[in-house]
Amino acid sequence: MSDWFWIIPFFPLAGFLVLGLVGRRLPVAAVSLTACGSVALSFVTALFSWQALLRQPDEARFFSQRLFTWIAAGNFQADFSFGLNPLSMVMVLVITGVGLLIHIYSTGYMHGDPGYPRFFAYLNLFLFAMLTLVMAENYLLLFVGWEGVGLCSYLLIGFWFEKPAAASAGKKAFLVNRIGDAAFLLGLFLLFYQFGTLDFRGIEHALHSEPLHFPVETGQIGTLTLTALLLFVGAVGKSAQIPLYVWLPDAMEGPTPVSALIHAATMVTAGIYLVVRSSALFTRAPLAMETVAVVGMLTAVFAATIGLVQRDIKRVLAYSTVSQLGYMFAAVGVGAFVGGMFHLVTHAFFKALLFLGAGSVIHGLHGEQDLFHMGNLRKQMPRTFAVMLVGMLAIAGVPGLSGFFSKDEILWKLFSSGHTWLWIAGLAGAAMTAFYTARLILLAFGSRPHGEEAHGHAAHESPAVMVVPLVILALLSIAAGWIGLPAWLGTNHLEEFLSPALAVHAEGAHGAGSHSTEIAAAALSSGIALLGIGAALLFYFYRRLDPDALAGRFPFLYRLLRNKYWVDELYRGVFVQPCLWISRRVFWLYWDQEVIDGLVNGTGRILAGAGNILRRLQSGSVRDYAAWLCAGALTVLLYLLIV
Amino acid sequence: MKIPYLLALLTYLPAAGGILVLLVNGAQEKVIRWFAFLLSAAVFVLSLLLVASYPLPAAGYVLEETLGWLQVPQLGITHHMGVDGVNLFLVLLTTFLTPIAILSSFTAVHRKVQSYYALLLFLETGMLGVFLALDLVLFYLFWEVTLVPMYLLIGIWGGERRIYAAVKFILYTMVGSLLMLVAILYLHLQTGTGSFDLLRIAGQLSSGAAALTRTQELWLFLAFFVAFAIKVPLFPFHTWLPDAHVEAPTAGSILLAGVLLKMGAYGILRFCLPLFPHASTAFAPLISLLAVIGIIYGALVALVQTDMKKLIAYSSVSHLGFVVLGIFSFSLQGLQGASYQMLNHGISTGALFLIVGILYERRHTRRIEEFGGIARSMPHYAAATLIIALSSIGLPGLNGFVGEFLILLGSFAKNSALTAVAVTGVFFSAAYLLWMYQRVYFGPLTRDENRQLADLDRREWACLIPLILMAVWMGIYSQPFLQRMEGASRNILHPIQSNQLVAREASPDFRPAASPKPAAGESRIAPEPRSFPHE
Amino acid sequence: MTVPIIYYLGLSALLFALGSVGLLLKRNLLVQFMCVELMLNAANLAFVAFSQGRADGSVIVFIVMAVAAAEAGVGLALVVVLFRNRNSLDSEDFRLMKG
Amino acid sequence: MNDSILYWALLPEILAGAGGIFIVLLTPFLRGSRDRGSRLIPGLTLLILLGAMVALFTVARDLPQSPMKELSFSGDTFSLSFRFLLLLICAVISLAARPFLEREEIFRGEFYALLLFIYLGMALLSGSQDLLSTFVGLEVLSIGCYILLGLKRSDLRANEAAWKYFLLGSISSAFFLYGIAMVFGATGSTRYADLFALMGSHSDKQATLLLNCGLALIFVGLAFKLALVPFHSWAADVYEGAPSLIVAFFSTAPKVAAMAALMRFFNFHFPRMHYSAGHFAGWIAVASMTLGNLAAISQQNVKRMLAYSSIAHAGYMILAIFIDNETADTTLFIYLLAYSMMNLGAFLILSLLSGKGDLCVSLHDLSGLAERRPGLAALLSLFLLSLTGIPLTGGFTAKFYLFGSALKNGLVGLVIIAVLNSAVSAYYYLRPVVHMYMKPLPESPSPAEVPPVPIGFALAIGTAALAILWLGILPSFWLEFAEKVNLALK
Repeated sequence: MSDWFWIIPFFPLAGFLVLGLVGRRLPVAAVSLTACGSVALSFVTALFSWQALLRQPDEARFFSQRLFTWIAAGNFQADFSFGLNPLSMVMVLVITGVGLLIHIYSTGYMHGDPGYPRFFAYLNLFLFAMLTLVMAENYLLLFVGWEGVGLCSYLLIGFWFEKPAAASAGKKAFLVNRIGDAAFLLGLFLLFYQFGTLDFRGIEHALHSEPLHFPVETGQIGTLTLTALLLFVGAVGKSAQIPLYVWLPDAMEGPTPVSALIHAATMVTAGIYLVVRSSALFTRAPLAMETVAVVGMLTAVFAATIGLVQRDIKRVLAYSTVSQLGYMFAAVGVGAFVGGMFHLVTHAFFKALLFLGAGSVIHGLHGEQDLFHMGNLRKQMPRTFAVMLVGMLAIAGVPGLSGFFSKDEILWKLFSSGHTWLWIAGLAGAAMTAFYTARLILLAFGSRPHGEEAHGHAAHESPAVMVVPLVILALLSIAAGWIGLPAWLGTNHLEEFLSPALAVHAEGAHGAGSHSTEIAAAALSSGIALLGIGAALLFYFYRRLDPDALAGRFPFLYRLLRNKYWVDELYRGVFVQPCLWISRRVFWLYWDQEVIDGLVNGTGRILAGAGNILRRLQSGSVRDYAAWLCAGALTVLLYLLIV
Repeated sequence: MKIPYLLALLTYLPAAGGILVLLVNGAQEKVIRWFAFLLSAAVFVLSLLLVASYPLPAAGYVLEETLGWLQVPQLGITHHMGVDGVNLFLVLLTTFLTPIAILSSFTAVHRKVQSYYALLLFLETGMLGVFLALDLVLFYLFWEVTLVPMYLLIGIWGGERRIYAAVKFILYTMVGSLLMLVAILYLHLQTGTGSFDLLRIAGQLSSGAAALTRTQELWLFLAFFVAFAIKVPLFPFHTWLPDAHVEAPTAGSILLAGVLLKMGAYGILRFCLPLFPHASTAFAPLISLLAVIGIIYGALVALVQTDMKKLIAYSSVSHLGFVVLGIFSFSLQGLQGASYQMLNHGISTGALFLIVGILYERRHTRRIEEFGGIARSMPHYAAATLIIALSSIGLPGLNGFVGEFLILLGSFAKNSALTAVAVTGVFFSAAYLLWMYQRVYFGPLTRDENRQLADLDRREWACLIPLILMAVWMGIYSQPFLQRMEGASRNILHPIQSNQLVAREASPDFRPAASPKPAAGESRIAPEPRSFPHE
Repeated sequence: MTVPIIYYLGLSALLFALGSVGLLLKRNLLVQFMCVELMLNAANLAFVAFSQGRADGSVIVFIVMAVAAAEAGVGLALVVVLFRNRNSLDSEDFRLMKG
Repeated sequence: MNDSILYWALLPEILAGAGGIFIVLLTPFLRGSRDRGSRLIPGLTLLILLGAMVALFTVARDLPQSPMKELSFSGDTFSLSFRFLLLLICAVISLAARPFLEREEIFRGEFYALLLFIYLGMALLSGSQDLLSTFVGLEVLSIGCYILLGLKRSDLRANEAAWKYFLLGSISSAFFLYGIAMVFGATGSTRYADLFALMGSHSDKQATLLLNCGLALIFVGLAFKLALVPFHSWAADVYEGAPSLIVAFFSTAPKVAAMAALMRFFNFHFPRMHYSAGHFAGWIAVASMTLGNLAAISQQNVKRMLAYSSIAHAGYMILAIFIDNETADTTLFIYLLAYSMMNLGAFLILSLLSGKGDLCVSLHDLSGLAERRPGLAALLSLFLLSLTGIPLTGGFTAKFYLFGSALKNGLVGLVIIAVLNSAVSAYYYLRPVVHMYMKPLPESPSPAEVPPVPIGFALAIGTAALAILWLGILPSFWLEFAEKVNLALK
């Protein structure tokens, strides 16, 4: 298997080619089979590879396979080479596993859509790109996957391209990501000129073996810090952090399985993966690490506040995703790489679950997405309700479920590494997370107040092909936490598995702190989570508190949150519109057409005008001509006499 | 297989075909266009022999020939042609695009068919001659000769403002090239070889047997460069391009964007750098700045265009800015990237013009606002467009990325701040193309006339598929191209680098390679000294 | 006694200038024609002056006279044609072409 | 020097002169154009011209290659090449003349005789080494031209053109003559060789002054024939008014002859004039190019446009006269060859297109010509492109050679101005092309139907086109030919 592991991405690629080229002519069943089958093959191969990897001794846990040289010029070389190490293995498993479930789910969800084969073609292409991203052996190939997933995101968000909002959201996603990509590219250049290569292992090797050349840049902004920051900007774009998060909520225009797969479980975590993969670099740039942590936590809280008041079920989840990604960044920012990855994994399960559940709701309600138009779904969609409840409890951090362990580890690492403020913010964010997810469940599935007419009555439960993946994801949401138990409860298998890939550099972040403090902190965070749920219950279940009254008390705050801090409007007003205006008025109409073309045409006009003046000298009268002749002769004479 | 006088045969075969086309009975339209197409296809096959016979690794000219009876010994003009890594693929690009351009005209052109195809074939001869000529005057001859067919193509088969565009095109480019002619003559006299042979003149200059004063070199460089810069077109010499493109017929646009613009960049590579290394170095900062302005400027102006062809035309300004930036980075990566980007631009922009042409044939408008939602009525067409647009955007895995990446990588070492600005071009190129794509292809089908649009037919597929395949191939497996370009690029850089060596050694901040390169299949050439970029 | 050459030359220059000024001022075709003849003869006078005592100069003068006569023939013929066509001898009537 | 060789050298001219006289004597016995005898005249003329050409090359073998400075007429290779060019032009004209003359209803045998006489004058001009014979040559040429111009008696415009040219030409002859007188006064001789010898020995300030004035006026006389600024004023009106075929002759042959005379006088014999005169010629060149090109830009009448263009071309050519190196005469010959062929071609086609009385010669009349007469349109385009100096045409070779020679002489600034002028000229040369190819046929008034091309015209235009292409694509032959001329100098 160690020779053949590189084939993992190529199953979905084959699926894409088949579906993309002849998908329209295939029967639906064949399309579904191709789509799911290719992913299943990938997943199985990934499982075998995992086993093969586990059989290796710790220090030799990597596979690598160079397929061919992609670009080589002078001393630069980038290969098409795939590799697996524990870190990418985890990602591959998550991607293929969750991907498989979502493919299966989609066969139900997208049933009857005229673009059915196209959808699966894109989805397969996405998996290929995502697997390329995580299995790449160098930054440039990673960038191929990085852009590839962006492309698929674009295509899938705009899947229903006839909806102007969808088309526009897809474009927005692509463009906002491109801003990050530009920085990413610059980061790559810096990497190349420092290390002479873009291979992960080459760079890691250099960082380890030449500590004098590449010291830890404490208290200064050196080149390593700059590089790390540029890479991080790329990650910010892909993982929807402040200030580039704006595309993710809009991305909800895509079909819901897309939101689950791309905009929750896999693609958006690519940024985290990048930072963790570059951990050797980041640990040498403390300032960059701090930036990562602060941006991450800011985003976590910021997005959570917006999530509190959203009405669209998918938007709530979208802001939640932004927020949870923020947590992951905060974790890796303080050096808790394992913690970040842990949350990434658990988040992949429960957020996919929540999205798919939401999709099931939307599917059941024939496209209704407004929470306030829902209600009473508990009865019509009991299984959906059950699994979404699991997902909600997991994300809220109720003890015992996966979200609890992973979030708790992050909060603990924040605390133990001395980032007290970040820790407090994290707690606040956790409370809000619990609140808005509980709110979502209660609004959608709970009973309606004031006898409001809800759409619930028309709902129906989704078919088994959609429910089964939900159940599996629910089980995973419950159990996935157990791979990373905190020290006071058991063994952190994930850390053990990952540490060869992260090597030693994560150690520095392991702060002091006894088991008792750790338990206390865990208790505090679970208490906070329960508090959030409780508040939601008070608002939306027991109706002891009136959310409208609260909004009325703080009208500005409410409007601020409702309108998402007017960030989109700000960007539009400050960047987009002026840019268009300048391009049109100043560059095109003024500079190009007035100045340059004016010069060009003006030269012509001046010459023609001069010609016309000269023409007028030609009066037609022979006497004038004679005068010219004589004057000319005189001039010649004078010139020869004088000079 | 060895064919005597292969290069001359390649060059003149299309023209001979063009004359034949003029001689047949004009009423036989079908015969004419198939003849033109098959002939140009045959030329393409013939040109593949160049690659087949290309040894690896090769540094110099792998194929050189002189044609005795076409020379003018009295003036020192030789009919010297040659192929090396720099022009090999440009020749192939020409022979590759010409059949496609011809094929694309089958249904678009029904007026004066004879002259049309004859002119296209003459144009091919001119373009091939420009790329192959190794004699300054021969180069100039072909350079000027390409003007006339293109001028007529725009002027006769063009759109409404075709006359203005055609006249602007020819005058703009002629002002530049006439000054180049003076420079060619002057250089010839100064070097005193009695010959216009590029290799002899360059040899004289580099061996020190003939020397130019600094002033002379600067002026000569400028005279050459302005001619090339207009052709490229480099900001601010670019305003002829949008007009010419908008008015030109589809095939004209394909060849104009695909090949003719490359002639400028190629000229810089082939003449400016080797002949005037000092002046090139002296002007490099200014030119790089203009290139970067062009990148951003072209992209921004493209963003607000309402005519699709104009949008693509301005995008060419942006893309070619990358090429110039790469060339003036004086690094191997930059140079190879620029050479590569020329091919990419030829393929992707040529294809974009083809695509617009296909739509124009159906709707007779190119205004973006006239469309919307045509991905519904023409799904295949939309898919093909998307791939090409992505290639133009520079999506990794497609051809555009490889070139842009290498260019930026190369130029980053020389001027990281400027490169950082140039990198934003990556964002803007996505912005204008995707926005256009959104407005034309996405959204609801609002207009009735767009509802019934026919999707691609077989002939149109036949035009597009080769381009798409090339875009993918060159994006994934660039080695066959880059390997062949490397030796020649090194040769071009040699005089410049020996000129810069002094400055480079003075730089104290020099870090050695940190890690050994991973084992590679090909024999790599010893790494060049790497210096850390200075901010 | 010989008249100093400078007098001849002065006269010749005067005649030449007179001819050219006449050309500029006079509108009558015939007068214009005569002015030209004047200029030619002024030149001839200069020749005569310069060829004082030299045979070949005088020969030249005869040749020039022959040539001038030929020219006069053509010129007068042209005047006749112009007059026939336009019934005018005013040179300002012949300004069909200009610019 | 053996006298017999001298006469031998004049064999072509003797042939032409005898032929001319024969035709003159023949015509009274013929009854107008209907007469069979008069139909023979064009063929006879052509035969004479070809015979002269053969004679020219036959005698060439026995001639010394250097100028025979002591003679008034030197049949050296320099004059030989120019006489060849003159004969070529005359032959082309005589080919096309009959259909033209018949169309205009002015067919007379005297036309051909005049052609031969004018050739005589021009040949004299090209080889003359004595101011007197130069003057005679010039006058023979001029008087012949006056008659040619006045040939179309009924056309008022042609009359006006003839009168203008006659009057101004006479003035310039007067200047020329006065110049000769002054030179004669200063040196006591009219022979170039003597002048040259005397100039070196002169320390007399007055004489030098006189000499300089004389030279200046001689220059004026020749510059008038070349229509150099400021002696250009006749050109536009005459070109416009005269019948196209006459203009075709008129814009080429006399210029060739006058250029040859200028070359011989100023370049061969007065190289020391170079400095100040060269400077002055520079100004004149710049003025001619610029005025010619600028004034041509907005012309609607194609003939008039070409008139200004020929002023500009004279400006380029004058550079060659003042090139102080061994390529000067080669350059001049190549340029004149190209210039006369493309001008001949352009005017001949215009003559065909413009119909009887030369009425349709505006740009508008050319609109859509490519639809009606693709062949004529293509040929006219060829000539216009050649005038522009687009490669693969003779115009390019000529300009290339000229600019190269001028640069060799260090005239960088002048060459740059010339080149920029060429760019400007491209604009107006392309305008007829635009009209022919890019504009639709005018709806009303419907354009005059162009009759089928008479064979004579076809041959004449074909000759010109062939020469242009030959010179443009494979110039070696002509360069070699012209460089043999070169030996005459050294």
